[in-house]
Amino acid sequence: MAELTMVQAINLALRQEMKRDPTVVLIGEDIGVDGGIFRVTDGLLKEYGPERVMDSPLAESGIIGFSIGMAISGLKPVAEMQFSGFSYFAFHQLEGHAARMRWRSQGRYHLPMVVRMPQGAGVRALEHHSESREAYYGHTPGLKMVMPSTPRNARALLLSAIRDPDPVIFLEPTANYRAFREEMPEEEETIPIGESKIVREGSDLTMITYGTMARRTLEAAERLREEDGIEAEVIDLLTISPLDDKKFIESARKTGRVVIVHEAPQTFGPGGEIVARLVEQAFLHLEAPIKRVNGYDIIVPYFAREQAYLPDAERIVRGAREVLRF
Amino acid sequence: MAELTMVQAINLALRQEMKRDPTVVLIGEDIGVDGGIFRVTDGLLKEYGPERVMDSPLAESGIIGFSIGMAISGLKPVAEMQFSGFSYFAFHQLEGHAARMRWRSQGRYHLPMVVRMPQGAGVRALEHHSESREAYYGHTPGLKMVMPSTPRNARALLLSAIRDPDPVIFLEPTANYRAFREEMPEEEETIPIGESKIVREGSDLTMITYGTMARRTLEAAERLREEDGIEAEVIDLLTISPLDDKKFIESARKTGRVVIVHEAPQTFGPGGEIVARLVEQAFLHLEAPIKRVNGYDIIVPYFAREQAYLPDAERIVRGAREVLRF
Amino acid sequence: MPKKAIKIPVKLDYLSILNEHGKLDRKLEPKLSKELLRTMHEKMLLARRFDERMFSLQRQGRLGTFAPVKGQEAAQIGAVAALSDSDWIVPAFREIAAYVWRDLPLEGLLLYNAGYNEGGRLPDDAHFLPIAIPVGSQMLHAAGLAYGLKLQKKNEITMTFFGDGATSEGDFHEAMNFAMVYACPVVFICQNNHYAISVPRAKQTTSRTLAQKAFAYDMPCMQVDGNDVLAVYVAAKEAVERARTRHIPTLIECVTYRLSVHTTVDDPSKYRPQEEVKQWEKRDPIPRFQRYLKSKQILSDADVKKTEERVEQTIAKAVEAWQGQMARLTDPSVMFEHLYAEMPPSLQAQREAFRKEWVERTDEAANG
Amino acid sequence: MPKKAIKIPVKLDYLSILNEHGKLDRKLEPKLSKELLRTMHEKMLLARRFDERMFSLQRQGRLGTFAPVKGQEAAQIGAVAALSDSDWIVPAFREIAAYVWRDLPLEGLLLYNAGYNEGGRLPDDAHFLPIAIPVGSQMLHAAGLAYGLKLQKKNEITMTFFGDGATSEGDFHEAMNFAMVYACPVVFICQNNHYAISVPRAKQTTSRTLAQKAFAYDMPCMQVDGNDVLAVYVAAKEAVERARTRHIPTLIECVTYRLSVHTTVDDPSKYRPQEEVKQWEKRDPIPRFQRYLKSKQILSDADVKKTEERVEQTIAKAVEAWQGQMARLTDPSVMFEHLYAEMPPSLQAQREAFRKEWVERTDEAANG
Ligand SMILES: Cc1ncc(C[n+]2csc(CCOP(=O)(O)OP(=O)(O)O)c2C)c(N)n1
Ligand SMILES: Cc1ncc(C[n+]2csc(CCOP(=O)(O)OP(=O)(O)O)c2C)c(N)n1
Ligand SMILES: [Mg+2]
Ligand SMILES: [Mg+2]
Repeated sequence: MAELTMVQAINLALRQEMKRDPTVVLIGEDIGVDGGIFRVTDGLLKEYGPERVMDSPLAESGIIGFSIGMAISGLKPVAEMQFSGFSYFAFHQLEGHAARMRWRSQGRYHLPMVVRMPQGAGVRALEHHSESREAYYGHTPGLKMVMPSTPRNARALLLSAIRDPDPVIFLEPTANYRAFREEMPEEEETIPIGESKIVREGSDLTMITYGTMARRTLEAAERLREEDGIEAEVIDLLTISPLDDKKFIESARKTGRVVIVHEAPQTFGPGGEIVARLVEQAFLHLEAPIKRVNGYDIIVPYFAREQAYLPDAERIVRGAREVLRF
Repeated sequence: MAELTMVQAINLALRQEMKRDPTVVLIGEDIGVDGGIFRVTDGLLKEYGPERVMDSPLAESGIIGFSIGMAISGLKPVAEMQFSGFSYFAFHQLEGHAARMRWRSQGRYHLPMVVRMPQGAGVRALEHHSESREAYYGHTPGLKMVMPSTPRNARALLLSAIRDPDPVIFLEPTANYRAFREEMPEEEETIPIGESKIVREGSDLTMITYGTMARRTLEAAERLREEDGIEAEVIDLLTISPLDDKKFIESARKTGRVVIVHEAPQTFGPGGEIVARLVEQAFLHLEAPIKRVNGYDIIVPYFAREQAYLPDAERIVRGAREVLRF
Repeated sequence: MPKKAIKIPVKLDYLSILNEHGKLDRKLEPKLSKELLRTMHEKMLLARRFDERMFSLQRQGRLGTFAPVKGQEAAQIGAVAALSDSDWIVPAFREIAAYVWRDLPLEGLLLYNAGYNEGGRLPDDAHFLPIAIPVGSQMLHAAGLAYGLKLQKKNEITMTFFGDGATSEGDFHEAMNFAMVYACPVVFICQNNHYAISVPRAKQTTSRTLAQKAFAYDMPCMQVDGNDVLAVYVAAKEAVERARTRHIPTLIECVTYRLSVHTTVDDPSKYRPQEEVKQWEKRDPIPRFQRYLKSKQILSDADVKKTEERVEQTIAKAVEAWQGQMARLTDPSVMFEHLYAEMPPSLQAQREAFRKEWVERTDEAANG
Repeated sequence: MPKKAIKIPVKLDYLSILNEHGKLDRKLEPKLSKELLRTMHEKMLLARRFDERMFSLQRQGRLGTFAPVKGQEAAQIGAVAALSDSDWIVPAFREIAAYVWRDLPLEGLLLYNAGYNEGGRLPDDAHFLPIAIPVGSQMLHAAGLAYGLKLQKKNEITMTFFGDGATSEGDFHEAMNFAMVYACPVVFICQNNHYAISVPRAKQTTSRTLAQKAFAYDMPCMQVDGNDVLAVYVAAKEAVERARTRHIPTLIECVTYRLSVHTTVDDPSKYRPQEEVKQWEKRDPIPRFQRYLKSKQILSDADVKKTEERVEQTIAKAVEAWQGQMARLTDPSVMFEHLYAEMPPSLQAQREAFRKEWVERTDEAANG
């Protein structure tokens, strides 16, 4: 098939899965006539009609609560929060019901639903459009959460998410929406939820990351090879919850040195959990303190300074060198 | 003064501060006529009238959003969420506005408001009444968060929280509401927000905890002394955000062995951050993996099994011994 | 072009058929079969007695906190009696009468109220959603479920219950709006029992009625005497038909009263006069309905007695079954289950650690 | 006792004074001073021209995303002109006209739209809350602020702006209810500009009007021609007085139209016909108001020209001031500020680390 952007890849996954499975329905603000403010759902209304591609009233709790009901009826809703920063209007539905329906009913009901949320900084957007607070959802038992980093794994993860019998938060890194293209295989692919991936092999350093930061980390890894002669192993988590700790622990045991890269703020952020798992399971192999290269404990500044906020290859390289020098 | 329970101590703090400062107002469901479902605000309506002790409609977002407005007007609202499990109805107001008003207005407005929330398991309550998800708020830049463990520090922290110029989440461990009493000094006391406290000195092991778990950890420390001849240093965080890492890092450098105890679920939970800070700042002093004794990655089971969920002295002792044996 | 009135076709009726003095409006009296009337009576009684039993079990410390239904039996039974068996009930947390209407296992509710998650498991064909404690939040599920049923061409509708307090939540508003926007076959039953814990209806909102909140969506609405099971039935029936045949939702406000505590940890003497409760006891829906049934020779005193006995037996059997179930529920490690279809590895590891600890501790306790 | 209608005293008027054809209703025409009318005109024009300038700056890549006000100037100016200077304005994100009404620094808005947080800082006496992007969420602030002002016996009221889409959010409902329950001196101005991004008003909610959503709270309400600045003024004035003297809130629906894009990243051709826009261009509030002023000899063609020139100068000065400010804003480490009154130690440490890195990188870049 052609080379696609992530927006196109997600659109393709939705289109193909809606065709394959008539119970898949979409709901969200501006997803129909407008095709989504990022055009992710472009053309789907025309193809599947307003009963399955539902432009919704402006109400996030409504979207999620309604989707929960639809999921109970036997549909597979894919709900869109226009930005993850507005998903907090629905936080009580996500924490209080989406995460709990299977548990509360002891298996009688389950919710095969996906909640898509664009997230992260880097596209010169307005306030509330740039934060990365995936830790909120990661810390919510009953939810799963994935975050693709490329067009191809976005498509594959979305298929897995839609087919998963439980609610999956599907985070879409807006900075990667159109940043690059990737060859898309004709046949459909899935990626098992709960499995991370080694995207670069190496034995000197372990770099753990996901989402937008995956590319920047790979860039940093290349620089480390060129400039320092260091071979870093880069692990793209892909799934944030449930967290696949096997691969990064194994890698850390091998390299003894670890850098964690994410764009979310540091304190009580995702990196802490990864550090804790490493300390619990690779303690004796650690040759240096684990370095967290991540967002600061602030709200993402307006766009003139968002790149100052975001870890970039240079900042990651510096973090890595700290670990390597130790 | 008399020996008071935590409920009485919080009531006292509210009463005295409302007297001292006419701009303090209370708002929440059932806080007026009923005196709060835990009786925390008992008698305050009578003393200060319905304009300052406001029984509210049943709407958490309303309570927080309205409080934000009141705070801008020059009042100091102390809002109650009937349980922290229902505060998620207001999560968008807390994350989207309470945490941001000072920042968004670049200092023009600030929100001297407190959001009180009973939280945690241990009182045989219904679903949604027992979770500990303080990490959500801890990971939200712009908010502060404290959690007392005893009647006396509850009173002191609440005074500090009300006087703080910024929004403070005040978590009240329901399991400690009436579990024990403490002598209350006549004169008012405050505890600086952002300062933890060494509540037991020791040089063999560092135990870091807060809230309900503080007492259980102290109990465990006593058992370790009696049964193992181990002197544990116990640190009660008191403030969760901003996190005071000085004391526990210093302690860990001394003992080399650390146990973290909290009741929140483990994954992406508060413990991870503490581990990360220790690894960053006390790496060479660590003689054993840091042990997290905490809630499991599940929703707190209904009350017949909530004690199985909760860390107790025995579970903490076992965790400590793992660290000590390493 | 000048200032002119806009005609918004609002319409709000109050319906009462059998009033508190036993007076019947024959024109409005629904023509129900004796069998249905007897079943409605028996279920109301079962709800009342089961509620009382749970209350005393709670006072004995054998059950935890729960929300008694006492006084609201007509509002619930009248409403659900208008449904077909395959229609869906989406409750809040006080729908004990709706629960018994559907012959759901009483021992399940006992188990739930005794603090065991297993009590939340309902039979597969129940079409009854689990108890929803976050106030107002379940109405959206009812709307979405109704839409899904419609889309899949099932001839089923949904009916959801909530209180006066729930109408203040934003979710109420969103659910009403979504239900209309997507033409969902759903019936909204607001049980206005005059209190949200301690907050009286008058302080909850300034509107004269709760029913009129439907005006905001041009949704049909009605206010009924919620202690008059016939009126509730008639209003619900109309709404059910409207939902089923025309996909139009309805808001029904049942004016009723909570005769008991909010929950078993509540002390109503803090916030309402005993005198008020006394007034409402005179409007108790059960004696009122019994008088009606007797006057129509559908129920004799002997029938009532027999019904009471049957109800007593049903409850006794349930209590026994519940005790048996409790005795078997000794493994707390089940708390790790039902979070996901498949337990993730790290959760499995936590469960293993828990089990190991549990066994060791049990052994240690046994050995001294 | 039987089925009987409940009288809910709902009342909803539509107000139009100066219609799109320039026809004036003299009975309803407000008696405003020439000075006020000229100021209203000048501010409307300033809003329009400033909006246009920002649009072109955005298209040049010098500003980021923003939400143009074009077409809604009358709805905003008519409303805020009814306020006293010390009253509080609680905007959403499209209130450019309300902003210019208060003589707030245009360079601040430019700075904000250029992605600098410093643009969010308004003068201390502004009584104008910051831009609120989360839809519907700011109305609660307006209600609470109004209550606080009342409690502290200030004679100030609040006025909050929001769109048609915002009425779907639960927060809208909660704000309306709280405002009534606590008798807050607040005026709710709903600018129904027919779209919430791409979603047309008719799909947002099924109610015939948005104003009638006030019926749910027995709150006074009115629908006005939002492109008729006189009608908006009259409606707002009445509401302001009601708020100030009787502490009764009002919901005013201004029926208007967004003539431009939703925001500068929006492409309206996806969802609305150009024909519709054309229709609404004929109802443009500014020419309409100008015709009125000219017919009353309050404004001559020469005055219009002079006003345009003044407006142009004001904007030019603001652009210059903004450029100067931008040139001075070179230190990104300010992003660590204003989270708290006092910066916590760990945040200080992060700032230090950032600064160190920044200096090193700047040096390295300078050195090659
Ligand atoms: C979102 C939320 N907030 C608060 C509570 C605590 N609470 C439980 S029941 C209740 C009152 C409910 O009143 P109403 O809706 O009238 O129902 P009723 O209890 O009278 O049946 C409250 C405040 C809750 N369960 N959920
Ligand atoms: C809670 C929330 N959800 C979604 C958005 C994204 N968004 C920004 S403006 C807008 C439409 C707002 O429509 P309306 O209330 O009619 O105001 P208008 O833009 O027409 O002025 C949406 C969906 C948001 N800012 N906040
Ligand atoms: Mg009630
Ligand atoms: Mg609009």
